[in-house]
Amino acid sequence: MPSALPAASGPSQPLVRVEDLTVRFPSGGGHRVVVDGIGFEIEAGQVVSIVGESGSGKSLTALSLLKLVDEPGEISGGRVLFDGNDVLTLRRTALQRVRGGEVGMIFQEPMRSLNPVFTIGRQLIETIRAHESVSRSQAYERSVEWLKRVGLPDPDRIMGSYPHELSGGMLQRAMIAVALCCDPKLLIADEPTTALDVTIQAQIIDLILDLRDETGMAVLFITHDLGVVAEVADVVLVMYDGQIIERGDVFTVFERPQHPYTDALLRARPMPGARLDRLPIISDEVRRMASRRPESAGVDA
Amino acid sequence: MPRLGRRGRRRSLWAESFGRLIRIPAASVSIGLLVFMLLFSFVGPLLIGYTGDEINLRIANHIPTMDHWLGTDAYGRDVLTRLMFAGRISLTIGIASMLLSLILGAVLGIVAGYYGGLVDAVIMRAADLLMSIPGLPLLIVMAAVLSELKVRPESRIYVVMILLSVIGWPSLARLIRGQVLSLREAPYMRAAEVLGLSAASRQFRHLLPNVMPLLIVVATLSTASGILSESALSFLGLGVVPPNASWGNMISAANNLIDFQQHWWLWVPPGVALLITVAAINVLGDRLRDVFDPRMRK
Amino acid sequence: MTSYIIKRLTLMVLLLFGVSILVFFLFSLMPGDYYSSNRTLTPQRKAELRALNGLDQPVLVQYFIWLANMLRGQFGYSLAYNRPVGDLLGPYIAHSFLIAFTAFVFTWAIAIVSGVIAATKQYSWFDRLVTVGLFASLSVPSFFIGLLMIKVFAVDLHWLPTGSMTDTASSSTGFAYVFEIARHMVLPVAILTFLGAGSLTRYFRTGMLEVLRADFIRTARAKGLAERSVVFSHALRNALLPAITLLAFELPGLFAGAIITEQIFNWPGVGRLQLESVQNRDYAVLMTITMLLAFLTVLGSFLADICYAVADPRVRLVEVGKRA
Amino acid sequence: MTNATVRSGDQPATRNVDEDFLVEATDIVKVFHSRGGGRRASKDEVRAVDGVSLSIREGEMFGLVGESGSGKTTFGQSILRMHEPTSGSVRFRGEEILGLSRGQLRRLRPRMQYVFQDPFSALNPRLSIAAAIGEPMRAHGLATGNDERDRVIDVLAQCGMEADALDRYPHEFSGGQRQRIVIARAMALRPEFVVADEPVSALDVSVQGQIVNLLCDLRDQQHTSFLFISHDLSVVEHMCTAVAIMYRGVVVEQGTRDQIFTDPRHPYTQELLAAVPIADPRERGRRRGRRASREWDDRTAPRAALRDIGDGHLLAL
Amino acid sequence: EPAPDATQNDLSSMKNEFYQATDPGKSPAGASARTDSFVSTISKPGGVFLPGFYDNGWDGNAVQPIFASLVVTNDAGEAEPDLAEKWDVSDDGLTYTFHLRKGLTFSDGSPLTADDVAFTLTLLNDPQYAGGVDFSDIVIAGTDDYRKGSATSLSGITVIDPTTIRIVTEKVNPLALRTLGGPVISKAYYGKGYAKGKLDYLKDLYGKPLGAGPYALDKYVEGQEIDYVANEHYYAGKPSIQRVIFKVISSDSALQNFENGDIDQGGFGSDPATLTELQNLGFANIEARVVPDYGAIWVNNKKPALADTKVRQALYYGLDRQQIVDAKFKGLGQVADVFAAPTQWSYTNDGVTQYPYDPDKAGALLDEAGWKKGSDGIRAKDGEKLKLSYITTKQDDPVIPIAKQTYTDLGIDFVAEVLDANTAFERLYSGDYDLAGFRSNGLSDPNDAVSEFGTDDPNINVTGYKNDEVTKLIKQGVSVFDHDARQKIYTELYQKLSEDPPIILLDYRKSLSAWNARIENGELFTTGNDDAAIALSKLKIAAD
Ligand SMILES: Nc1ncnc2c1ncn2[C@@H]1O[C@H](COP(=O)(O)OP(=O)(O)OP(=O)(O)O)[C@@H](O)[C@H]1O
Ligand SMILES: Nc1ncnc2c1ncn2[C@@H]1O[C@H](COP(=O)(O)OP(=O)(O)OP(=O)(O)O)[C@@H](O)[C@H]1O
Ligand SMILES: [Mg+2]
Ligand SMILES: [Mg+2]
Repeated sequence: MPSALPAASGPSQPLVRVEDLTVRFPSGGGHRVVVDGIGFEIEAGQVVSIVGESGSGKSLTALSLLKLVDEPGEISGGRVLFDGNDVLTLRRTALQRVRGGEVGMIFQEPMRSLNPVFTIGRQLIETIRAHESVSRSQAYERSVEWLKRVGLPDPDRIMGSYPHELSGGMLQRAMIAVALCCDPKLLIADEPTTALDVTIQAQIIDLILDLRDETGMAVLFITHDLGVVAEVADVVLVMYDGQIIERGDVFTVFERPQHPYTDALLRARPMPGARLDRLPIISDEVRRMASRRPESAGVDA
Repeated sequence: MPRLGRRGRRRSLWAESFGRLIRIPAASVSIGLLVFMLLFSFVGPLLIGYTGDEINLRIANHIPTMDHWLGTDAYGRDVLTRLMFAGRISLTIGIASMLLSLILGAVLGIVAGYYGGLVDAVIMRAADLLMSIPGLPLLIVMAAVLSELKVRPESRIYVVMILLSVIGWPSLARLIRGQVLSLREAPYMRAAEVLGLSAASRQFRHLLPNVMPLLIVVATLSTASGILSESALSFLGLGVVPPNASWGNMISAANNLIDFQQHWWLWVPPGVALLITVAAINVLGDRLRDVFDPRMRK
Repeated sequence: MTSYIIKRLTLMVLLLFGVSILVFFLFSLMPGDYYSSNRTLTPQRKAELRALNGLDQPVLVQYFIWLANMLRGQFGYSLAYNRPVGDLLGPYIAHSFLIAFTAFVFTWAIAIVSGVIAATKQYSWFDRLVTVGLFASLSVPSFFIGLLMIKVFAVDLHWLPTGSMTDTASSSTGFAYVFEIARHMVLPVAILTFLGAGSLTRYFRTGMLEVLRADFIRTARAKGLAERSVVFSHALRNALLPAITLLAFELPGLFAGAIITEQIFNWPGVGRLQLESVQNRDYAVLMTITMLLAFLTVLGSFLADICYAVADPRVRLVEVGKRA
Repeated sequence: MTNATVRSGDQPATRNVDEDFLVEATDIVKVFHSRGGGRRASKDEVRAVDGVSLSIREGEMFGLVGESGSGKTTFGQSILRMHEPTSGSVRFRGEEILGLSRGQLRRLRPRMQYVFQDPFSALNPRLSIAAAIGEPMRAHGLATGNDERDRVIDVLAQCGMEADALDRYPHEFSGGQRQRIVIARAMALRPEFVVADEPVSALDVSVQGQIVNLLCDLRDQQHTSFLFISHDLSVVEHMCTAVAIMYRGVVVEQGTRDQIFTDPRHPYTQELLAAVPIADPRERGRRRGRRASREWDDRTAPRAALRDIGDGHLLAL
Repeated sequence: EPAPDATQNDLSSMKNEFYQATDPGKSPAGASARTDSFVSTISKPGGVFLPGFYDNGWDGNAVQPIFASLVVTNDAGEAEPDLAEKWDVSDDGLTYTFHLRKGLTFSDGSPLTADDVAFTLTLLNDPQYAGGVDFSDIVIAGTDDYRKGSATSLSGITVIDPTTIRIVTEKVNPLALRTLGGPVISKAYYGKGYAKGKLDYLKDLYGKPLGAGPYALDKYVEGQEIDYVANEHYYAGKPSIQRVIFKVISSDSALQNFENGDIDQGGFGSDPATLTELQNLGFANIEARVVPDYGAIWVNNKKPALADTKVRQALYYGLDRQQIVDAKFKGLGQVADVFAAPTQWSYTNDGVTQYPYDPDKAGALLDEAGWKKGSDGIRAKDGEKLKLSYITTKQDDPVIPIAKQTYTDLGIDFVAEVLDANTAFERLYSGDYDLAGFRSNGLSDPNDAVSEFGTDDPNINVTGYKNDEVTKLIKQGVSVFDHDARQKIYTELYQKLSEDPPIILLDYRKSLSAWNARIENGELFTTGNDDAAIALSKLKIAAD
């Protein structure tokens, strides 16, 4: 596979370097490989966006970066170098420092990802206090500040609310606040704006880009919204069936896609104002071309 | 391409779970042990030369010999034989009373927790009422009534165990209801409602599997306590009537320091039998829980 | 919420009233009365005594007399102890509470910690050890363990006293007195803890196993929280919800006394008193203890419901019954 | 590769008051009593939906767009009586459903479906996909024990899922896969009316297209009506012939697709349309810095009533 | 006529047996450290420390050290002097005169006179009195007048001088001496505020006893122990041991408490294994004492089948009683043959019919009585099956397995039921039983063991047994006072009772008492014996 990663300007050591990452699940007597030996790099201050087919392994890739793949899944191979250290072999305390502190993570399904019996406030405050020694009230102030920054009205109410009392979009923003509140060096955002209306989406993206500009935060941005990709990404990775089938800087990928799948994907994007009879979909033929084992995708024992 | 054909076998969670269960070594060992205990109790006596009733005071409290593998008791009766006969009663009582109270408790608990409101209030206040009635006087009255009705002493234990399960459901029901109270608020329960599923299906196909883990714990614990509490009933004449034996009253017959220290064969065998049964049920329950939990699938 | 509480409290009073009727009549169905097993009394004397103590009245009359007294705060007069029940029970209940509560604290502490560890390390050696402990506590009657412990720790090793609450003819005061009682509490508390912790551990372990696989646990880890706080704060808090019910069950137990343990260790608790009162048909004592426990049972279930609503924000208390 | 044809013009969207509506929701209000933890221990009252009326015709796809937290989900759930609205009225084929008993409601259920915004929570963790989809079908006589599996495979396939999903459990899927399962579950019942709460938000554009096409087919072939809640304005524009914009618990603008997309009147609608991202990297930075100011939103002033500004174009300003 | 072939029952083993401590030096440190106190056990005291007013039998034990009586009864059932030096009974057996020792005082130093005795008896006959002392078979003259009329005192009581009191009764009763000569309480202390029909004030004094016994109450720790201190005013001199403690101990752990030195003395049941255990301790003086009672199976003579003497005899022959006794006491018991304890003065099995285990004879008797074996092996008569239920209060009652076996062989459908004590008694009193296993009360007078069979009152004679000769002899037994005359009557009575047995006598037993060898004279003391207080006053702690 051609390494289309542009040699972005800057130091030689990237912030994140993923090598040969493989994730698999036991299945039937064997295994089902859902992330298949992928590798990529993220430089400080860079926004890398992963797009791709639903179920192609984007979320698992994101989880792997923080060694968060749950049983019975396992990261069966590869390395995740963060600042030169392999996250997958870090000791527990070091790992805890990385998680939440140096790397913030926004989960795809905010409703399930927040503890139902704790208030939003408590979940924010404990995150801050886990990484910085600040007083409870300082943490409270900062939490309120963050809720405001993610565009939540009435942050005081939100602080005291339980997850089930908030709307999907509000939770998503709360989740974003949790991820950002410790000024991470890397933000892993798994579909962070799906539940937001476009005005707030724009605001969140602004926020992320501002942080990137101010602090040099790097971002791994997973999304289906090609509009958002076009807007934020420096580098785009296209995944299909556990593999990265195309990578390149955002202009190249959008304008001269190499892989037929990428091409089809771009063509399928709905355009504002275009009222089609049917929305375009990607043909089976193209899918087969993207698939790992065109004939028998699936279990390998 | 669909890998499982259209005509693929339709496997319920139950069937599939059982299939996986017997493939776990610990679980199959437990099942084996339970089967062994059943055979031991129900078939064993047919193979052994004693009836367990022969009194022979000359060999009373005798240490195990070739003739009496587990020694003899205070009347010179063969402990092994009595252990087998006792097993019939104890296993029946333990397992039957566990099932009965489990079913009652689960159904009432789920119904109360699910519907809430009046249904909940009625069931739960009834539970409070039942839990407030002191056990011992109730048993004494029961004993008097049963003997008034001329129910034969041998069958009283079964009547009593049924009655005890019937009045013993409140604690389990309350436990289950507590869980249901939060589970019923889960969006998937609302989904079940929007899908127009019947209340019974929502309660027993959707909620029940989610309270399964709790039920399994309760089942394990109540089998053991069922077997042991039978011996506590004995002194009111509600238990197994002597000279018949049960594990519980074999254990508690050795209730003094001397028997405890010097005649270990009187209480160790029934203790071990009970332990094996309880342990097997427990391990089985544990694995069953794992198997029933899709997230534990390996 | 307030209206709910008021409703429940009213119901509670009615329920206790119902319990009292039920229990009173249940007791009246028990064959025999206080005097029937006394073989030293002549029949005439028995009849005289029954009349003196109102035992010859119809049950209904007896009940209303009892109720009237109860409402005036008089619990009746113990025939066996020849004393007002109120005076009699106080110290016994206090003694029972002392060991029951101490054991309760240990039981829960041990059960929570070991349940949590057993769940986080499912099928580890620790988990298996805890499981074996459970089997032991389920399969061995308390009198066995009691006698064994006395034998080992009191008779053979002389570390601890054989029983009772204080040393014989003790006259210690102040700190020495407290220490003396504490020493006497060790064995009974250890046994109660042993008997209780096993099954309780099981509940926590199961609850934790459920919760530990939830997505929000992953979030907590992703936030970089220490494993301890992930487990003991995020997971445990959710796993503890069913424990509220268990806790409610404990409430009457704290005051009821443990009959066998108290007997073996000669602990002057209410458990033995209760058993005696049943055997003696000492109705005033029996009724008082029963009603006290009934009150605590009902109170426990009420508190549990309130706690549920407080502990689990998803549970709706007030709206119960208004569901579509 | 792509098979799209541009459809010209628009259907006439004049709303005739006399017309029969499939669903008529009038003045729906939902107030939540939040318990409020944390510092502000006061008991908050949240007016999540504050008097919303919408009517949906048979075979119509009605788009509901709005600010996050504006009460779209709450409204959608209210009209299906998934919780009791505080006040208001909902008529389904002329029948008031807020007064129905549980039994009557249950009989109505398969005809009105709901697609959850959060698919994971909406799936019972202990039911396999086959059971989750098959059981309701069986319960409503749409499948029998024998062909249940086939039926389930069919509906899954319509949503782009393969048959190997059948015996797996919800946690074993990706977010988008779960979303499709939830859609399949609702569609399997052949409902007449569906509230679809952001049904395609987690799907890649291709699968999204597939689902959207499926929904449009259902509308066209089975005359299924939809209340389509979404943030994706392109999709709404593509699918919906009528659109309502919600803001803080009320509808602020409502009209035909053309009225909303070509002639937005409410400042919020205008902000929304301006903020739609464009999938072209050359346009990046367009939205940057243009924060939603919401200056026009005077929270102290009484809120304007919705009025007709011509051709059924409703506006609250 | 007694059965000629009956072997006489040999009761030579039914004697108290003493086992000397082998190594008193092994006495546990805890015990040896107590140089001025003696610790015994008590089960469940109730805290009512006033004789005649407690209801709880254990309180009876608890008041013994505190209150001395006029007369006490010894093991053989004979009266011995305590506060009363001597006493006379008039020839008609109705008038009792007690002569008190000189210079008696209560433990607070106040004098004890005949007035106090009179006060005690008056109190016990008060119309409000609800205690357990029963005068209905004695009736002090003037009781009725006092209770129901206007009399201000009992006319039958006359204080002759401070040390002499005469009491006239209305019924002849050899047992009256025990009742009349019971514990004496102080008029000065307990009589303050006494008015006829008003006893409530006494409740305040239940916990503050004052008596003339060897010890005075020091403190009572509810549910834990009762502490006594020596009474320096005791008539026989201040007891040697300064403090006596009755510790609340359940029988389950008594042995361990003794081993550990927490108690100096206790009763340990009737198991030879316990005896061995005690002997192994080395420091224990042990006595196996014959208990003055008997175990028996009560038989409901009112049931048609059991009304037949032959059937009752058959049940006797058909039961292997030796086996039951062996199983129960393992050598510390003996098959009973007479309605008296072997230690009682009236005991004799002269001419008494013995019922050795003889299933053939039992079968023959049943055949004779018309109960023939049916095809199912169960005997029947007139279509009625011979089914006998047996009620007992003990789960481990050895009668159950043994009777089940031997009676089943005999063709009886034997069904056992275990009941709680009150239920069992209720069944007994209501006549709803066939056979019932009980023990007799502790026996002191020979009449105690037989009186119930001489009356028609179903509340007393629960067996419904009726035999005119027996009734006559029982009446005679209590109408004379002379030992020899009574002995003759009882000998004949025992013979008659054995020929037409009302119930099935099972066993006599011994029970183990052990005391730390550092306690001298420990053999004298048995908790609950009538003379326990006197015994306590004689105990000494051996100097090392
Ligand atoms: N616990 C599990 N057991 C088995 N398979 C799993 C499990 N979790 C995820 N998978 C599979 O792994 C694959 C990748 O999942 P992942 O969640 O990474 O997809 P995704 O790219 O994030 O998709 P989406 O865009 O829909 O969220 C999917 O095919 C899914 O079915
Ligand atoms: N159970 C509840 N208790 C208290 N407040 C609630 C509850 N459910 C929703 N709310 C509040 O109601 C308002 C509307 O929520 P709703 O879920 O309807 O918004 P939404 O329009 O669907 O938003 P989104 O697009 O983010 O999903 C929010 O402010 C939310 O906090
Ligand atoms: Mg994903
Ligand atoms: Mg929503």
